[in-house]
Amino acid sequence: MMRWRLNPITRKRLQRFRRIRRGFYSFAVLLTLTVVSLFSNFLANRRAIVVSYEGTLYFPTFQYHDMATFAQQDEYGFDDVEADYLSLQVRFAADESNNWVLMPPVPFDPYEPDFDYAEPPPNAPDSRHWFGTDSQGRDVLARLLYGFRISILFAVTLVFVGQVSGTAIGSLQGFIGGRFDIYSQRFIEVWSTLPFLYVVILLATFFKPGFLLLLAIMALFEWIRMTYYMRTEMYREKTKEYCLAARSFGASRGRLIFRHLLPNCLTPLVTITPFAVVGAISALTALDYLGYGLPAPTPSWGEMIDQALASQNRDKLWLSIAPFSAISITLLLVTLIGESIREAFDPKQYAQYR
Amino acid sequence: MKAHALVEVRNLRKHYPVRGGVFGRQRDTVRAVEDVSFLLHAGETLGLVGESGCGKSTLGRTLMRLEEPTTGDVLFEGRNLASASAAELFTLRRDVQMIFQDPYSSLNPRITIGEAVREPLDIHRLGSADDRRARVDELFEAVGLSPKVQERYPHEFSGGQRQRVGIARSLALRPRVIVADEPVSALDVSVQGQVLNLLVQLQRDLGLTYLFISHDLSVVEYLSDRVAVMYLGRIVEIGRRRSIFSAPAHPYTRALLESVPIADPRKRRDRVPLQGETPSAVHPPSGCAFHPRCPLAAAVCRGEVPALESVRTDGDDGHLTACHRHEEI
Amino acid sequence: AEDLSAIDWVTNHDDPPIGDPVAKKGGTFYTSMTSYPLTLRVVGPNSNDAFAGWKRAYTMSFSLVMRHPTTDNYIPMMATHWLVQSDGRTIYYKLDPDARWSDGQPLTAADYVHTWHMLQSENIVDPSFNQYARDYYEEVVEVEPYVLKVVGKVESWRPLDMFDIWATPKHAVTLEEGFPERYNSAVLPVQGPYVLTEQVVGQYVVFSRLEDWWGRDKHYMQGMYNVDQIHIRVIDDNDRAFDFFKKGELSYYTVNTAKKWAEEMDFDAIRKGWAHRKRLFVDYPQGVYGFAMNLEKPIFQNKDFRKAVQHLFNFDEINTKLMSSAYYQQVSAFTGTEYENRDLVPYGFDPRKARAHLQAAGYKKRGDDGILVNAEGQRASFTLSYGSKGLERHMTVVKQTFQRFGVEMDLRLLEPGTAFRNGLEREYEMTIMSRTSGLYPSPYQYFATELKQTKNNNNVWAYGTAHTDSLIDVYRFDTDKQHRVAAMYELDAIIQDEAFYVPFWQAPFMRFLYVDSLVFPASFFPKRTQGMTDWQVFWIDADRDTRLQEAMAAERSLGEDTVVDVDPYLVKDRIEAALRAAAAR
Amino acid sequence: MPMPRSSALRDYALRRLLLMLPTLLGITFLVFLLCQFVPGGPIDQMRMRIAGAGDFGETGSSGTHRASSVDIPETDLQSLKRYYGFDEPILVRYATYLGKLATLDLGDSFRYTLPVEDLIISRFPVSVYFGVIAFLLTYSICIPLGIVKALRHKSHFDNITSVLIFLGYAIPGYALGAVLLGLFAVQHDWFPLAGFESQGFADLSLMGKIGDRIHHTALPVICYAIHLFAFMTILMKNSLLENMSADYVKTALAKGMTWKRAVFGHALRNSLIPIATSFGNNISLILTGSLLIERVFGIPGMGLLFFEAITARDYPVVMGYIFISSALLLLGNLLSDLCVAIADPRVRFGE
Amino acid sequence: MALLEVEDLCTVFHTEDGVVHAVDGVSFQVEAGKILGIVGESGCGKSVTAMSVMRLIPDPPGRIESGRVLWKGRDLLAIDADEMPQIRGREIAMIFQDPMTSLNPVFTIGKQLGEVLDRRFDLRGAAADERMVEVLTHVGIADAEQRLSQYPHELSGGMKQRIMIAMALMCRPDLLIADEPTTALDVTVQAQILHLMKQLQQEFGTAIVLITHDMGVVAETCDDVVVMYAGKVVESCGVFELFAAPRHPYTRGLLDSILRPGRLKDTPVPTIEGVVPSLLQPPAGCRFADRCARAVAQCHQDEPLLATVSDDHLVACHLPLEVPPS
Ligand SMILES: Nc1ncnc2c1ncn2[C@@H]1O[C@H](COP(=O)(O)OP(=O)(O)OP(=O)(O)O)[C@@H](O)[C@H]1O
Ligand SMILES: Nc1ncnc2c1ncn2[C@@H]1O[C@H](COP(=O)(O)OP(=O)(O)OP(=O)(O)O)[C@@H](O)[C@H]1O
Ligand SMILES: [Mg+2]
Ligand SMILES: [Mg+2]
Repeated sequence: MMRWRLNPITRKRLQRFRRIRRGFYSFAVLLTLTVVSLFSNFLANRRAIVVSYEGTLYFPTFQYHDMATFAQQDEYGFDDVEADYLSLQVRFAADESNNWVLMPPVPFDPYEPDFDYAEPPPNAPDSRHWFGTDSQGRDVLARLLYGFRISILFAVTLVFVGQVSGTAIGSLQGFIGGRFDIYSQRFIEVWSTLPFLYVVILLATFFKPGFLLLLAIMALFEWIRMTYYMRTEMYREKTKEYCLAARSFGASRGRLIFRHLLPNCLTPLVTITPFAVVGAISALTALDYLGYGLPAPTPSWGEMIDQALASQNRDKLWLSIAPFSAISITLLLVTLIGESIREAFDPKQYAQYR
Repeated sequence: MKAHALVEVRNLRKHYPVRGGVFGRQRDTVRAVEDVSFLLHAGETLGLVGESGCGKSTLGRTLMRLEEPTTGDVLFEGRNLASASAAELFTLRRDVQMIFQDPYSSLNPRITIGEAVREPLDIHRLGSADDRRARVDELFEAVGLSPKVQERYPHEFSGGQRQRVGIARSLALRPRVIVADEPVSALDVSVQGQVLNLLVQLQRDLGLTYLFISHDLSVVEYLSDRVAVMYLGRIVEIGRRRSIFSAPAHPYTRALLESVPIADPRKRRDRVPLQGETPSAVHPPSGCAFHPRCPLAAAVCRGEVPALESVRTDGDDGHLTACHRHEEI
Repeated sequence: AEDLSAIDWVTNHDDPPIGDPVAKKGGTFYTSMTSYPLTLRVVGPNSNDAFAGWKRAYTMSFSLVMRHPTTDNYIPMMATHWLVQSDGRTIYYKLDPDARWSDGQPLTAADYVHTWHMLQSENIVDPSFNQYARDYYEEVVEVEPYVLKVVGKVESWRPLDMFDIWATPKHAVTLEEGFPERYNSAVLPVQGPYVLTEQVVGQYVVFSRLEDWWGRDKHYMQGMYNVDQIHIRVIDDNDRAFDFFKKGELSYYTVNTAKKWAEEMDFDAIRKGWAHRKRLFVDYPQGVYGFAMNLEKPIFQNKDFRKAVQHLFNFDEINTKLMSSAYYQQVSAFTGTEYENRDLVPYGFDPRKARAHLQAAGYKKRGDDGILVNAEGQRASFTLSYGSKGLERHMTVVKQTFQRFGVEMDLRLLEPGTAFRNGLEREYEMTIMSRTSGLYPSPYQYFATELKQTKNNNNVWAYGTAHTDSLIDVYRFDTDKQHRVAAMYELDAIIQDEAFYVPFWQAPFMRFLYVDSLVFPASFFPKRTQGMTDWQVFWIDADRDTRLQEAMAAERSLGEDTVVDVDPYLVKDRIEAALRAAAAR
Repeated sequence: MPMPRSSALRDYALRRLLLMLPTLLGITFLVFLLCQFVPGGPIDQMRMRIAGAGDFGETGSSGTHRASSVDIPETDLQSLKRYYGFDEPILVRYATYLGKLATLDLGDSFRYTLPVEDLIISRFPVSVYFGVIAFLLTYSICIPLGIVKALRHKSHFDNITSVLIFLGYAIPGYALGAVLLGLFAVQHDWFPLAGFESQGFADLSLMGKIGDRIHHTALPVICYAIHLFAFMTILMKNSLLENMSADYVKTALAKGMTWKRAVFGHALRNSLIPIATSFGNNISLILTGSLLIERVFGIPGMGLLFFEAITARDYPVVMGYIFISSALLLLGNLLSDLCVAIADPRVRFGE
Repeated sequence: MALLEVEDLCTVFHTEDGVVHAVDGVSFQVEAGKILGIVGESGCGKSVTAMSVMRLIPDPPGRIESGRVLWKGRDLLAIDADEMPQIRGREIAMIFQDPMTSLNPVFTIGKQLGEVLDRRFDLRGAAADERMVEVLTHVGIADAEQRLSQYPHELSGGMKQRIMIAMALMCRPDLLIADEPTTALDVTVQAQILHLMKQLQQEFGTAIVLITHDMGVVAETCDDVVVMYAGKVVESCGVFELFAAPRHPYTRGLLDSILRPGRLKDTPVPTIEGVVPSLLQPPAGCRFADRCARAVAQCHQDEPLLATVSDDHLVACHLPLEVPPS
């Protein structure tokens, strides 16, 4: 028996969502991709996943091993530089020892340039770089993958922070109402008109830009939308009789909000969240594209689009196909999920009287 | 039945502002409850009838202090609900509880009915967890529901059953007074009877005092010891049930009684119904609010608001009416 | 009034004309710029924007005397004759009596004095010119209507360069308050051959040639200023401008990246010979361009660490892999000038030496993340702040190389203005420094000890010793060129040894595309050319134009022009020889 | 008696207009304050130009002729500050700014030394042009499409267009713009690369002019519209569907109206109300331009003006833009509320 | 021949939880000029029956599965959809249960009423206005002229219901179906409306189907009564007979539950215990069997059919009640 029971309303909605196939499959695909991307380090990395050397197992994914560890040397005779696992693999294969190397499917990380081509980068896809390399010779697939991880993590965190604070603020507005509502509405009106880009630029000059800073700045604006919905929802819900009933036996405000009102106001939260994710991913990509996003050399889709749009790269189709389809597909998936969630949570049978 | 007043409502008013104009200043007021006073004796049922929008629910809620009264007092055993502090109010709530009209919306759809009934106990921290569980079981049995259904959610029940849950919940704190705001109006006749019987039985067993709000005269007649008739925010007539139903002193009460269809085709009558509708509470007619619809309206009715006066016709104690011309009826 | 009879006027009519005397007049030249002119003024706020080049070249700021861009000799321009007094700071100029403003008014010495007043005026809201007027000029005097005396503040060994001034139409320009606004977009009488005739805000401007320009037939002006109209279109993005060129909507296009040059030049119009591409080697100093290390920051106070950084900068890899081997490494801080120490040997990419230096600097051990740490546990890590997104490509590669050898370089892209300011304020660890230069270097502003004490100056690295100061003073004030050269060579060597400046690459050439109807002299541009606006020596050949139009209409090929590199001044050979020599050492 | 509706409407509009003032005040003050903290302002930029450092790229510094020696001395700095109005305390300056604003004087651009109004006026028509066309296009396609989709709910047509619409929703407009440009303007010479009109626009015949405009407008407008497009179509469809199943449609049918008349005569009007709600918001968004699309297509519109102003720290333009755009936004909201109020007699103006 | 004959009407709703058999084999007849009452508990299928007759079942989720609706001999369910507008609003008019949402909120009363006149009588302009004022006054609306330019939300519920009635009246239909026209209204207003309907029947000879759950209303207004329970007709007869001698236990229970004047709370109200069965999976046999004190095994197995027990008195019960001695 499950200890934590889902409310039947919620359960029904989830079942309904499962039945809407395009949404459910999109969700499954996106979830898989997200989970997979969390393991990007094992999927696309120039560090090996496992090395078995002289009877010892090494897991270099998160650990720096120098060449000395594996009796390697680079062309300068250095053995304290990072081990070159690809050539290690070749060596082990050749010397028929018991040593072996397990490389990730994509043996490149998103940073290291690969200049081993006669032609200068970007180089077209081949068996070495399945999606080709970008204009710095970096593996496009690896960048795409890590870019996806960053986009999704960024969007999800941002939306989470935004939705939670938006819900809290909007709920309070709706619940307390009166003066508080009026003044906070004014404030929100003012705040929402602030030019977002401007604040990004401003704060980036004072703080070292990075994932968290960008997240913080965007979160300053992300909460606003949710307050609109929560506010109206609360206004409506708080006049319902069950709320009145709770008050009639002395329920505290906290109890009213958290136990009674919020669970009944969550439909907008759930239905809007996917679209907020779409917005967050687009915004991050656009910022990266404009050059105000995550600092180089962070793998990001916006940066990839920027590269693809450069005139000298226009004929290098792999540079544009990868990020364009990645972003379009991701956004399409999220949009489909969002549509389906909306349908599941707010089912409307559109009757016709024909 | 001679009882002292358990609840005394004195000059209760509830006005809602209507805003408008360029600066959103208050332009008008809805006088939802206007200068209402009455006594509620221990163990009795006071029926409150009146047409839609006349302020019955507002009166109930204001009395419960679910709405802040504009002016007036509500004394419960001498303690004033209308001006009680938050802490006082909290304790007072144990004595005065409410049953709501709509069995569908008065239960939180996301909370099992067991939890719903236990919630007042949790809030007031009455007894241990086991005590509370036992009490909830007891309550379920008291309202004729199997304690086994506690794990279910409101939507799994019929309207009548839900209303029982609502009643069980309002009994949880062992209140002395229950304000019942149209508890059976949303129910079918066949179910309505079940709930009414339950209310009667509970009153008998627990010595409850009811303020029973309804627009259905037959229900009020069945249940009440005394009846108050409201019209446009004011009580226009109040008295013992028998004298109200047999000898209504206010033309509005009469019209109401006349209008009720009688479930017997043999008693068909061709009535000329009361004309017009309840006027707006924002702009009530001058004088007696009923005068535009009143067949007996005279000049004085247009000019002066009639006060509640004792009806002396049959010497019944406490039968009051607010009509300038009640003596002529 | 001074007695001028004693003056032994100097002039020079012996050098060849700058342009090609066979050039024909006529036609419209279409080109682009990235932003719409901020102002038409030549002084005051924003007067130094991208449009300034056009303004100076075509309309205003014609110098009194100029250096012949190929021979480097002084030649007359607004002044027909001149004389430098022996004090090295007083110069007499005899103005050309033919000179006219475009409104017909004569151009006299008073107009120069007016400029001097203008430069001094606070109302122009241009501190740099105010300062320039203060620092450079003692006085500017109208001796006679056509004789001007300019007295510089200090003695100079090149007074004609230093104490040059241009004319401002006195009859049209007043200097009271509100100057910047009043003249912001006022079309004033000009001394040059073109007047601005059309401007559509945000979209384009058109210059039209004055048919009866007073200077038209002067010896040195032959073959210059040929096209009737110059149509400058605002195209904010260089890549887009390239597309416009490909579509035949521009006459001329400057190719600014090696990648484009290497990869995108094979388009239809080139193949069909409707347009041509040229890489013209020219000889103009490159300025300061490279990594600057802030000597105030602990990490760069260690000279060995700085040298390690020098050795880890893999110029060749970047050049070959990212820039199609288009550039040459700079070594000197004064590259391209006479004072460049050509004996310097570049550090060159050498991990072994880098490692030795890192060890010497105390960075001996690799940390868990592979970055070196010293005994105190400090990581070999610093932040590079830079202001150009265009360089991101290169810097990410540099970063990876550094990382491989245990040095972490964090990248921080800032906005150009912020990056620049942080540089001046020395609020950075490492930055990318980029400054233009004149024909002569100005070591004082970069390396004077005096400037170390204050911020907000070009001594961004906070370098300077008593010895280098003395070397700088020799350069500034010694009239003996030998001494100056020797001092500067020493300074150059010291700077290299101190290793706080990692010079980048030099591009001693112009890469451009032009349509077939545009004709250039045999050597294209003069030797001392920085940009297309410098010398208006091209012309439009009407016959070629018709031919081109017909060919384009008929999709007919005119035959591809396969000559791409032109090196009339043998610059390429010189540089490559020098590099070979350095490599040999 | 309740107030007559028209005067209630007027009062409401007036009240909302008055309420805009404190909001605008708040916005301008906030932005004004922000402007104080951003480094890289006009003085910094002047220094940068003086030092001959430009936006440098691969080949180093973009050539400027005059590279002067050291930095600006303190006294000159003061006069510069005075010129740019940085010498007074912020509140005083804000008050001055407001004073000027009251006379609709937005100040002078630092960069262009032109009145900000002029700059905005020069850019606004461009944004308005694209915006209005995109707007009209969106509405003129979305409404009929939404109607058809609603009438043929769950048909193949409906499903296929839905997929297309979601795809359109998912593709960022600027990215699409770049692809379209690459395909149709660079690879194939079907559309012009950028700009507003061809070089010889003035010499074209009227038809030629119109053709030229359409030619220049088509691609950007598609990108402007695409995102909105999905949103509006779905909105229209759902709202019509909802109204088609409303009780009053049943009443209309019971009255003996044909289904078509019931839908077009009754349901449609109601379903346009939410469209009207979105109207104001959309209109201000579109009129103030979309930076990214303007950037991709090189359209000299408001979005680009703002972006340039931000990067160039041209505070007066930033302030002016924000003032105008937020005023437009607020007006737009008011407008849509009024539209709704006119379209929907139920709306009351109590709160 | 009866004016309207409904035969074996079945209407279902396809919901997420399954198929709701809202109306399951309902048959009844309406005689010209008579008032037929349909009573039953909430959710027993009264409205769906009425809407099926009008062919106004919301689809999805609803669907008329089978049955015939013979209107003057023609099966309305079989005719072309395009022909329905000829019948609706001309021959059969309907007043819906909820007057609040049944009027289009964005059009004035005048416009919505005018549409009827326009369609039905080609009447427009001043003539139409005149007619509308006349009808409105007739249904007891004061200041009729003013009301024409008002919007639905400006009117009270009773007023709106009267507008709906006026609309139906203007059609001069042969049959008026009124779906709980008074439920949302106060007793005083209810009395007005019922009065009006009777007048209508008397003046124009309009047949009326009056749907209600209030036995008082039935007793006061109707000629014949159909009692429905859980999607089925359980009893159908004349109103006097129904009140005097109900034959179905459910009807009996219903009548007993009515609070009659003078009943005191000392005596409990007779009630029908139990709840209405779910229409998703209606029980086999008699649907009332679970709540019926008289139920025997057969009741739980065989479905009782509607059968004549006496003149015009039909009951669906295996063990109908005896006629009490009068
Ligand atoms: N929150 C409120 N704001 C403004 N007016 C209100 C508010 N609540 C009630 N009213 C008005 O007060 C009057 C009385 O309302 P109330 O709900 O008390 O009537 P009621 O007698 O309970 O009616 P019903 O039988 O319909 O429940 C009505 O005119 C109503 O519109
Ligand atoms: N649109 C619908 N979707 C799903 N089920 C419906 C719908 N309309 C009606 N039903 C179902 O059909 C059954 C009969 O409904 P109907 O409205 O006819 O009841 P009713 O007798 O009119 O009740 P009331 O007295 O409450 O109006 C109900 O059980 C209801 O759940
Ligand atoms: Mg009420
Ligand atoms: Mg119904």
